[in-house]
Amino acid sequence: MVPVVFALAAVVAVVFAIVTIAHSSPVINVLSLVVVFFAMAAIFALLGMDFLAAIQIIVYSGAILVLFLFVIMLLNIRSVERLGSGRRVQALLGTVVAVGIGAAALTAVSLLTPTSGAVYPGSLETGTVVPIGRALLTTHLFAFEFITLLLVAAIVGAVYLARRDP
Amino acid sequence: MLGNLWLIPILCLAGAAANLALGMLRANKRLVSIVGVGSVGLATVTTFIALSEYLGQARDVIRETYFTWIAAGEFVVDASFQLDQLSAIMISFVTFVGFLIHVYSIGYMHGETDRGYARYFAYLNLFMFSMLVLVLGSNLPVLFIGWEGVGLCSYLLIGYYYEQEYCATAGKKAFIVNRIGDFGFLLAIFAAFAAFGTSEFLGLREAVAVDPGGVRAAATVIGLLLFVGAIGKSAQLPLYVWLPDAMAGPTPVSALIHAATMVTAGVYMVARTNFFYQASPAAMLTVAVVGGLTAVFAATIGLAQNDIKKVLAYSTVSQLGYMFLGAGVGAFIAAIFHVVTHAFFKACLFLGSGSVIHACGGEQDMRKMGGLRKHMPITYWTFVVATLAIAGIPLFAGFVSKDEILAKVFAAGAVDLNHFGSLYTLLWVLAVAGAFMTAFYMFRAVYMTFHGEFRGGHEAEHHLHESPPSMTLPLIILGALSVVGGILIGFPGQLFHRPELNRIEHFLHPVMAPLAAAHGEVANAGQAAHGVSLPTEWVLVITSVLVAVAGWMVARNFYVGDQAFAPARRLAERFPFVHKLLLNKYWVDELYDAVVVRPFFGLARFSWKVVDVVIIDTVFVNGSAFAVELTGDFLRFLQTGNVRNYALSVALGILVLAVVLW
Amino acid sequence: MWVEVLVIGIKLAVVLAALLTTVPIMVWVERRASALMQDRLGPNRVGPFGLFQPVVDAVKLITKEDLIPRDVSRFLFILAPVVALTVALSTFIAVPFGSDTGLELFGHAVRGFIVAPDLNIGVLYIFAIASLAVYATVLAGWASNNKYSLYGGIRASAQTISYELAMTISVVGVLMASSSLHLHQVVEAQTGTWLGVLPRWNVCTQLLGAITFMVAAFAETNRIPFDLPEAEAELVSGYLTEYSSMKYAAFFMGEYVHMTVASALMTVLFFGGWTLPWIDLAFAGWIGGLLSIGIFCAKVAFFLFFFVWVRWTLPRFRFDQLMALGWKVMIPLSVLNFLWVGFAIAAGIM
Amino acid sequence: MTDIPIPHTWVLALSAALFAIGTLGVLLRRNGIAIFLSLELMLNSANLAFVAFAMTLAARPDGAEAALAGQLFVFFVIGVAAAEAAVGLALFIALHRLKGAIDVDRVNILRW
Repeated sequence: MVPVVFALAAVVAVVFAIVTIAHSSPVINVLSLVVVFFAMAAIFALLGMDFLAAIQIIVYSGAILVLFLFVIMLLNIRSVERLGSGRRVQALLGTVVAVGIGAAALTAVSLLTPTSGAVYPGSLETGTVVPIGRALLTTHLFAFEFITLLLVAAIVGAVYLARRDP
Repeated sequence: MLGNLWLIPILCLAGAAANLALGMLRANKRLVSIVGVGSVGLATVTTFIALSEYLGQARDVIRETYFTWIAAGEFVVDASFQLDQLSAIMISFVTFVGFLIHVYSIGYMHGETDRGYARYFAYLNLFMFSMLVLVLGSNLPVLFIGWEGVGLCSYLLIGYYYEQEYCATAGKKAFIVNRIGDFGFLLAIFAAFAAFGTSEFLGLREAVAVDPGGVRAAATVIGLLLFVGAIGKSAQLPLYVWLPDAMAGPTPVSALIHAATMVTAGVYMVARTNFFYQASPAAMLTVAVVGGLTAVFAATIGLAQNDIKKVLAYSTVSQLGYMFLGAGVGAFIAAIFHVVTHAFFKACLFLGSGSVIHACGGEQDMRKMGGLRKHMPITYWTFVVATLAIAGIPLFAGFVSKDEILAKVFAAGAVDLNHFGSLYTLLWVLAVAGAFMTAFYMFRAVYMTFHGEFRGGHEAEHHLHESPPSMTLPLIILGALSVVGGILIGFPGQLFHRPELNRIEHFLHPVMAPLAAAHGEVANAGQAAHGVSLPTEWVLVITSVLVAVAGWMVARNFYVGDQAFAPARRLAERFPFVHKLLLNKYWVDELYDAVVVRPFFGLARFSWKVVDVVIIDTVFVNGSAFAVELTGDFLRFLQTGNVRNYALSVALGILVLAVVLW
Repeated sequence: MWVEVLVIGIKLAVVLAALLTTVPIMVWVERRASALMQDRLGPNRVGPFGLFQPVVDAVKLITKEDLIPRDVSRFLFILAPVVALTVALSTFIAVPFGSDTGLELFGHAVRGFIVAPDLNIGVLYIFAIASLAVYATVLAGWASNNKYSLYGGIRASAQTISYELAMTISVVGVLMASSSLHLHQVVEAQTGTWLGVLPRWNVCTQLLGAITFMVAAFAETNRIPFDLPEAEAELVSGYLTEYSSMKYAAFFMGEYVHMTVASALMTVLFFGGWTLPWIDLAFAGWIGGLLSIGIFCAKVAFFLFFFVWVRWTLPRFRFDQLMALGWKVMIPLSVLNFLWVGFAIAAGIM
Repeated sequence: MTDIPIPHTWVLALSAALFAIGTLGVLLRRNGIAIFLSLELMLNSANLAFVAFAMTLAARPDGAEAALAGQLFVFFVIGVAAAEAAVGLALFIALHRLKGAIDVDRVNILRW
């Protein structure tokens, strides 16, 4: 049963990913990306990483994409050009490269020997929140603090860039 | 004083440094002369104290090492001085003659500016320092230091009147020609080290003495290379051209450097490294041949010179030829003896000519002089005495030493030294001819300047006056030495069965001792002399005296009396070509100019025009710039400015990387 | 396997029924309470005390013509109300109604009427779904293709992002106290007394957290002090301008369900869920279960009334005041709160 | 230790597919927002890869700690993505003010 759910989520993710990049209306793109994130969250949950799934939804689709929507509405971008319009050569080359990268990655994956994974020990009962929380504040404390630094810098940068000159 | 020989050269150096400083401070002449002459005087005193101590004690060689100068792997050279019989003689006459010339310079350089005066004395002291280092050095590199020092000072002093163009060029010429010689000398040092692993004279001597036959090849190479250095420094054929031009310097300089000391450095060096030459007959022969040829060649040019200093210059070159001839036949002691006596009478001649020029207001052309006997009696008499000595008139210094050399050359010929007997005999004949010519042109000079009427115009005549005592005193002393020096130092006792009278022979014997195991073939002319019977020796003496007197009479006939100069003019008309040849010094300068200088400039211009301009500038410098510009243009095509292109190239990069890494 | 599904199905049906019935009641309460506060009568024609007024309203909304303006992006326009309602309703599966008294339904433990008992991320699930609520208003604002609703949408997105932050941080304090994400454990942690006299409810131990959570809850549900997205005066009811009849009703119901969820959270997190202040009831069997649900529903009702009460007393915030309050006041206070909780736990007071 | 029947190669394949689609989107779209969305997609595909490997590591006896690290990395990637989105969008606002539209082709002065 689990592989079926995974397959379903995967298909949904791929289809809506294509809609995200193909559709001409930015809002539709954002919404399809929300759906992709939902599918990814479902996959995370399937793999036993429920805290990660929750965070994925809260942070990604709950905050970042809302930010996108905010900007789209602020700039009132109704609808934009179709996929691959504008410089034809660029588009052609782009597709070739993208497909190339995809193919390369897929062949690389196909070479791997498939090994089935396992849920993080004990996460079925207590969930992965406790171990992640503890790891964040002990072994990975430096990275955790550094990310805060990064975010502050980003915020200051964003405010400065977007600010209409005083 | 024996413990620290370094005091002698350092005193002169101190004098030089002090004078340089005084020059800058524009001190007055009196102070400069005190410092200059004083320092050399002190050096002379210390030298004689050291000599007395040296003679008092038994050891032949005293070696003092001060510090390790170069320590590069096994090539270790330490700054050390060596006092043995040979260097004792050298430092004695160098300091003594040098001191006299310093005294003479006070009077002669009186007319210079304060700065020039101080500069002159500084360079002269520096020269004394270098000469003493050269002479006292116990190994080839220290000798080379002195060698270069004297070269430098000769350049500085020749170019003393640097305002005049030809003085500066003369200085330059002297220096460059010397450098050519030094090149050979350097190679010799390297060869010596390579072959024998040391550059100390004692060490080299033992290394050669151990197996003279075996090291013949190395000895020949080193001997020849050293001789190249000697040719450059002591103005032998073919590198003699700089000495006549060196007369552009002040006369005391010519006296000190270009007569007494520096030019004899070559002879000293050959004498010091006699073991190389004894070990290789070929090298000895070359020395003899070059010496003999130079002697005759320079003498012929001297015949036709009208500038008094040029005459003396060519006579110096010819006398040096004699010294090398002596060394070439193995008579190193005779060569050194001639160096000493030559220093006395040649210095006296030069100083005499200096006071003549001083009196005639700088005029050097003998045709504009004459009848100076009445005005300058002391200069006249000392000049005549020195001329008698150089011409080889019996009992005078020149006669004793030159006759010794001629005897040894004849002996070498007779005993068929190293199977080159016939060559040595030929050289003896040339030497005798040279002696005749020497006598002739020296007396010609005497008669043209001092006898007959003054040909230099009336107002010059009024200025004619005897030089001040500071100039005449050294003349008198040197004159006396020219007379007494020869007999005192090396009276030819063997002629009278009393060889011990020949003091210099015994004194220098340990240094010049022939290499013992020379397995017969290599004989030292010194030994050979015994092979020549006594009567032949007397015959030799008589012939050389007759030749000298003949030269004197011919000169008297040519230039004295009512039709003075007529016979000379007639001879000149009869052999116009020969006259022109001699007058123009065989066009040697022009020859060198054409053969060496011009092609060299051509090469320089070629390397400038072709190599530098074409190859380096256009091909490399501009070429690379062009290449950079080319690639720049190509790359600019990639910078489209379109953000998406960049994204594309990044992605392309990732793809390529993925494929490549995989 | 099918029994579990059946049990969950029944629980879902019960919860949905309860929620949907609260909406008309709330409408009535809202209209009556606001009338009383403004010293007027309010609806009293239809049925005793106007009780059937909400039914009449519902009939009105349903029968109205379902109008879709011409140059509106149709798909998004229809999607918005659907999202609003589904998101609101789906947050309830993690909320426990009563204590777990070992009741069984068809041989399967009911576990205190919580719909999804072993959802071990509990509160996080609720926040995740709540954070999607904003899409409804934003899409509505964007889809109706007119300036006012566009501005309504923009304001809504800005407001929810800022206050979502404050709400999450204030809840952290509660989770620290109960050291578990399960709301069930949260309630258990609030039994007994604190410092001797006060009930161990989180509102007592971390008052600041409770206040910030309350304010943030108002902002999340776009209720009066924070109802700028549909501010009648300026934006002609903001993102709702183009909506009518059924879609408008959906939004309306969504809003009220959000209010009930907020008040339910309020009671569970800060007011001790089904525990009474000083009395320690040992719930057992059916009666115990029902009693706990009764207490829980009483508290939720009180908060619902509190919402209505606040709505008709406080004036609306200006937008910059709203943002300033959100970032400069609420977030620092909530951080302060969970620092206090941390300190208290470390010092052993908690 | 309940193991998950999904082999990690499937997850990786999905991640590769999403990455390719994301790259396609970035290279082909002219509108800034679309480019950013596809970028987020690429980042998420990276997250997926992390999760896939974290999952396999969890299966190994000694791999628990490494699996945790895998999950943590996803957090940091999300953090970075958030920061990047913030700055990017601010950039686009400024760009919009400057050029009137977020058409990336108009940004063409980044040239030597």
